[in-house]
Amino acid sequence: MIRVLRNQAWVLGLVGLLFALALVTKAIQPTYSASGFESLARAALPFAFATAGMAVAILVGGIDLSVASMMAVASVTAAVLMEGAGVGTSIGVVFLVLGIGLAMGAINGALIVVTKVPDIVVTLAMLYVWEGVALLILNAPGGQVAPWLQQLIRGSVLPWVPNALILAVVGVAIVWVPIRRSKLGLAIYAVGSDPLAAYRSGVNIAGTRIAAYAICGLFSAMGGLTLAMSTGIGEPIPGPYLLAAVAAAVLGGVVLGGGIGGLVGPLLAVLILRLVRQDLTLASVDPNVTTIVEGTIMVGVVMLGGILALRSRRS
Amino acid sequence: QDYTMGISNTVQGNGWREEMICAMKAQAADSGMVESLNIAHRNTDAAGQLEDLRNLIEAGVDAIVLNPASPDALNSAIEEAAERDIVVVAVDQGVGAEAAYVVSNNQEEYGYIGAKWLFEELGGSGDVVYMRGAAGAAADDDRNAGFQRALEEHPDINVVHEVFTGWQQDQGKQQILDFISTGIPFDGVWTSGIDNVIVDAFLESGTPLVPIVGADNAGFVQQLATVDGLVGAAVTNPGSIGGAGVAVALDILEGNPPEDRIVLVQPEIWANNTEEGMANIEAAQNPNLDPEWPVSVTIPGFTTYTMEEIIACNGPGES
Amino acid sequence: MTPQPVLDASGVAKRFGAVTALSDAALTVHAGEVVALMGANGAGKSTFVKILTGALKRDAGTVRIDGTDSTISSPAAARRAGIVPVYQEPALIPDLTVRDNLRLGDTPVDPFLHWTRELGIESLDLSETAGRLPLATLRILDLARALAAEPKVLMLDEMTAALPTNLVERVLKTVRYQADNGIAVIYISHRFTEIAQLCDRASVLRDGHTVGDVPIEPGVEDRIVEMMLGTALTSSEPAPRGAEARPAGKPRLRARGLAAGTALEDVSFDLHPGEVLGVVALEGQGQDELFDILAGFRPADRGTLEVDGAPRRFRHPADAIAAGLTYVPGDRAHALLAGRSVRENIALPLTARMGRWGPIGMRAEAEKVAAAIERLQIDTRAQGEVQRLSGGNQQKVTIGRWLAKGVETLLLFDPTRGIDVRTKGQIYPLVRELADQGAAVLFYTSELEEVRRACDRAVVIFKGRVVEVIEAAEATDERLMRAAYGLQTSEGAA
Amino acid sequence: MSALARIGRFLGDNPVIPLLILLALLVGVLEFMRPGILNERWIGNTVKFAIPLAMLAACQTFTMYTGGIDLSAGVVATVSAFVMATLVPVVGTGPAILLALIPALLIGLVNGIGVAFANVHPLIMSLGTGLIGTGCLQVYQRFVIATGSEVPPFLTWLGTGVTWGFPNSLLIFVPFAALLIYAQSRTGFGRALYAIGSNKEAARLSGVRAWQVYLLLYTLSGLVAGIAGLLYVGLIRAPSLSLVNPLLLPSVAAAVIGGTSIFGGRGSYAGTIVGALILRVLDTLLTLMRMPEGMRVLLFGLIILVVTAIYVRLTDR
Ligand SMILES: Nc1ncnc2c1ncn2[C@@H]1O[C@H](COP(=O)(O)OP(=O)(O)OP(=O)(O)O)[C@@H](O)[C@H]1O
Ligand SMILES: Nc1ncnc2c1ncn2[C@@H]1O[C@H](COP(=O)(O)OP(=O)(O)OP(=O)(O)O)[C@@H](O)[C@H]1O
Ligand SMILES: [Mg+2]
Ligand SMILES: [Mg+2]
Repeated sequence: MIRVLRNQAWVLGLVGLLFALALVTKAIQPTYSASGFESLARAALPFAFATAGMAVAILVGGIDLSVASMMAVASVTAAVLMEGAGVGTSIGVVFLVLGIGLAMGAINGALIVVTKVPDIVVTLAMLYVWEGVALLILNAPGGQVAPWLQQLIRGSVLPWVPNALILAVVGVAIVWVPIRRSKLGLAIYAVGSDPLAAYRSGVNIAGTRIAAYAICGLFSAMGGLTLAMSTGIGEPIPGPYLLAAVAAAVLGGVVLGGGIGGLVGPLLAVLILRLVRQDLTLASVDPNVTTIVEGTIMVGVVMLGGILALRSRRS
Repeated sequence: QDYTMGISNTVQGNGWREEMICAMKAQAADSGMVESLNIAHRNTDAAGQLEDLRNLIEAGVDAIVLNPASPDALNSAIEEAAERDIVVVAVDQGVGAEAAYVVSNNQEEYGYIGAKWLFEELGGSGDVVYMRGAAGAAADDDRNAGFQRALEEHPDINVVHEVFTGWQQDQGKQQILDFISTGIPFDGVWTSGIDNVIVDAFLESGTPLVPIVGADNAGFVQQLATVDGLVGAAVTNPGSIGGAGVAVALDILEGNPPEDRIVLVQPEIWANNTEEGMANIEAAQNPNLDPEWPVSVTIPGFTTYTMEEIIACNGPGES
Repeated sequence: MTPQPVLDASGVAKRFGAVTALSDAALTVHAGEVVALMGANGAGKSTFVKILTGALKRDAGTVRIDGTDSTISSPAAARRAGIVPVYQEPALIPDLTVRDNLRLGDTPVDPFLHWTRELGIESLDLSETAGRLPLATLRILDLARALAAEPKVLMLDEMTAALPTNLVERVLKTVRYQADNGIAVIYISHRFTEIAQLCDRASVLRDGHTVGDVPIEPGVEDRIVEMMLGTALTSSEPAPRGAEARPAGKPRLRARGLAAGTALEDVSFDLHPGEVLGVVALEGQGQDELFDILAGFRPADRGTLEVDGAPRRFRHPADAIAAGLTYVPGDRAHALLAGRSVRENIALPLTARMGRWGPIGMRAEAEKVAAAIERLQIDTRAQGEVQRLSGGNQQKVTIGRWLAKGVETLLLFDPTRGIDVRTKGQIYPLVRELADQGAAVLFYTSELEEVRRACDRAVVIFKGRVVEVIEAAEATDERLMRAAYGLQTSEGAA
Repeated sequence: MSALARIGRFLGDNPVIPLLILLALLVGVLEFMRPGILNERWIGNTVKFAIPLAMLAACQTFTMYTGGIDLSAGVVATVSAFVMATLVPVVGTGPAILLALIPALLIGLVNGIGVAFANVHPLIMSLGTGLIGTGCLQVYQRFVIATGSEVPPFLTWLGTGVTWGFPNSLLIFVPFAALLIYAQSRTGFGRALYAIGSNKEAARLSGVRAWQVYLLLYTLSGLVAGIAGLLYVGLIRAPSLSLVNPLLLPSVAAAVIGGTSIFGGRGSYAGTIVGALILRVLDTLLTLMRMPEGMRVLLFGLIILVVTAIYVRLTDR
């Protein structure tokens, strides 16, 4: 029990923080309602997937700077192929786009394995490559996402349980839970923690890394799809998801360098960051100050966490 | 009347957009009808703007004035706003949603008249450098349509270099220096608003000046007035359109909507080799203004604030 | 007809860039046999094991398993073929729990637990993160994991180097028993006592090629050493000094009632300049905490420490260093800059502290480093990155860096781990020489004979307390072991 | 040892040389595509633009030695450039430059404090302080809209000027680079950086007090970024609120292409300088090609990948 608390202390801290922020929100905006939460969930959706993908890449001991670019490829592909298509076709397109995401990620991973170039350099290069691909598919915002898909992320099944939130949780869980439970999941953590020891324990290092990046690509494709679902169109220019994803993953307790962390923390961190944004708008804070506040909160939370961790280690 | 008004903008740290925000604030303050402005102003994409718009709706504003990141991506939020009787005015660029009013600079025309002036200046034939904005941006796409229209009308004009500056000064300067270095001659430059650094590059490298088309940014306008041997034209693209948007939004709230849902502000062209153009340039010139700020700080007929008010950049309740 | 060997390798060669690690290595093992693989530091033993287990690709040579040419290309394939190693470096994934580590390598849990108990680890929490376990435990878990895989050929690369004597005994007994039941064992160690006790035969590597194969019988040691080194070893180890010969004055280090955490209860001792004081303890009796306190890694919960008569409390290793205390840790993974050069590693303490941030005297540094390398005979063929050195040479670097600095008080925590006979024979006189020059040395050792070979006297720690102080001349293995097991309770401290 | 192996070893020991060869290759391709471009003017321009990038990349390189990164460098450079340019009309050139470096030092110091005392990962720390810096700059600019701005002639001379064919900015950069290359390997401070990045525990054991190193490192990083910003505004002559921000990603790229590891303990500033030059040459190469923008961006990525892949092959021992 104590060990569970120790290992999950960071996640529990995030839950507490989220709860505190919820109270703040209610204080700022007494009329805050389910619809506010619903729009929060919708806004969090692409970030959630981008962060999940980034977290997996970091867990395996790397980093994927091309997350936002892969999202752009996914979003333009979806929007272009769905324009004027029927329900059946659009379902097909969804799976096609997920497959493309998987493939893009696998290509990233394979290039890392084959070229032996460090992860950060390969994915930095692929950031440009995938952005270029997105621009070649669509050189200006356009296309059209199937209306039923746009509808999918709106509204709530129950009050305070928005569809978007369900989609995020189910989307991440469906991919990650079985993997986490399987040998592949263990292998991802093992490779991230100590690749040499993992190799000597019989882990297929190359395969594991390719798989992890493929998962990252899959999550990115999901992120790109939800991006297209919320805007209704495809945008070739990558949005601000790269640094946000790294920040949320690290805030969520994933350790850069690999092997430590999970996906629950990062997802909570995404909600926290979005809620901060929402609170700042609701409180009508001067826009220049909002940037300062966002930065301060990011630094402050991690500093506080760091200091608390140091304290607890000492005692 | 004490309205609360929301502002949404998705590019931060760019002089044009900063002027737009200041114009919105100045107009809101000057009108005396706005109790508070709720401004969401950051670097983000269309999805981020959707988030901001919904947050503004949640905050319960009476009207939203936005500079849309994309013409079609924001429709869902705009319709949600309309359902809650929130007035929505898009400035600078249009949006597809029926519910919104649009007060826009005509970007296609912007591209067209500048290019047309340049091509005519070259006597209908010659080699030009085409320095665009950011790839994948809607405004760039519109301007390109205008540019291409002018190009079709002048079949003997040849584009020797086409490049995206990303609307970044440093990138534009580096690119033009590269073009100059290649030694391939060209007769004119069309820019999408990254203009004064282009003139600088010619001067620094000692290359003879060619006709240059830019925007009405303070830096470039000053160069048009003062740099010896520079022939050029500034196409107006007022950032103060934001102030016009606020004025229109207030009119609608007061029950006087404009006749058309779409109000296009037509660009003007000020060439420094015509008397009329030079007069405009001299009148607009303001050496104290941030060089990135467009000099057309007001839009007659829409905005009511003074030069001092927009420079002070204070919204309602601020001083 | 001799039975077919389980494993038969010959002509094996391996190069790393400019370094030839193996040129012509050969090895044959039969079922039921324990073969010692011997060789000086850097001779190529670990490289050989890595090749035989598929962790490295060989450049040349043949390897036959049960008479057929082997195609093993990865550790996983080796495991499937029944060839299971325990490498020189711990192989559990530090961030995974022990249970997940087992799952990762498809190790069955029950046999594993059986073996850990057999090897002397009484209570093991499977949900503990591997990285939090002490080094000795990790080594035992590596072995238990290997045994649970039911190997045909077991290869142990210096797995006893970091173990205290009692655990070594268990390991030797277990391995012998397994061999008697038909497993073939390849055993690497620099400790002749273990070889004599366990092995049937020794195969000797020198500079990457196999120079011979000798049966283990009484008196064979000198021959093996000669084969390993190419020359006979002439050692002139100084005798320990008796109590009367030692300086009596003020102690350099005076520890009183030191306590920390649950392991270290109450340790007091005096350490004089010119003295080498041994510390003997079984695994986990508080010696780690004691050295951590002395080295400034953690403060003591209770007790006092005086250096040259002045009370001290260290908040950071830099404080300890400033007080003249120099620490050579047991786990070299904690001491070395793996990716940096031998030179930088040795020079690190010279350049480390604030106030030394300015220009480095490159000449003087080069001289000091070269002197340390010379003195310890560090094999610098792969000096660009310390991680490319052989295990023993890495260990020498951790010692060498403090030689370059010059010492007043030296804290050695099992410094000869994985170091070959010749170098050991040089390190003991070196320690003595430092002491003669006025240094005070505290010397924890897991090899009991080192008490006699290097120390003047030894304190024995049991359950966090000093239970006995023994003069080196009287420190027989038996007496030390009895004390270490807490069997004798004459109150200790000096 | 075969000749090939010897060459391989030589390249492995001097990793800058293969990078230089790759750079020369790229220049060769450029000259082949646009004969005559390899003239004094183009080289001068390329160097001029590479220098501020290389300075900003110094911030990344040195923080990466310790396993860190400085994502606030772009913002810091922008802040000092903007503050300087807007202060010149008010207080004059000298004081403006000094005042402009204060926020740079401050942001660097805050980064250092967070990393040293609260154990915050530098990536998050500097991302956060970058945001804070941006916000403060936005607030600041509201007060100076009407004061106008001016880039002092001295900085313009440094940034854009050329003397006997050499860009004047070399006057600053050559000593700067020499100092850094000297410092990284031949001072205690430089060694401490590698030591911390290579094995923090071992560094501590040897008496390195990491907090002191972090404080100095990040403060210096801020200062260098600030100076790079001043140089850049001298070159571009258009102070804006986002002037140097676009150089952030390239500065990271220059460092990693040059062989520095973000996980610490490995790299060299000489490699970074060549990395910056490679990026600039690539920029030119692609600017001069007529092709759809998507293709251009795509090629940019691919070439970076190919170059580093070849580089890794060549230096692999
Ligand atoms: N990856 C590598 N790169 C370069 N050289 C290496 C590498 N691995 C081993 N070597 C070199 O090969 C030689 C043999 O090393 P090996 O580890 O096999 O020695 P060893 O006999 O196990 O020594 P020890 O008793 O010290 O463990 C050494 O000189 C070592 O530096
Ligand atoms: N790394 C170290 N290991 C052991 N003792 C050390 C170490 N560093 C310093 N000492 C000892 O600690 C004491 C104080 O160190 P300090 O560096 O001030 O002395 P120093 O060697 O005279 O150097 P300097 O006067 O040049 O600073 C000295 O007696 C020194 O020998
Ligand atoms: Mg070895
Ligand atoms: Mg001194």
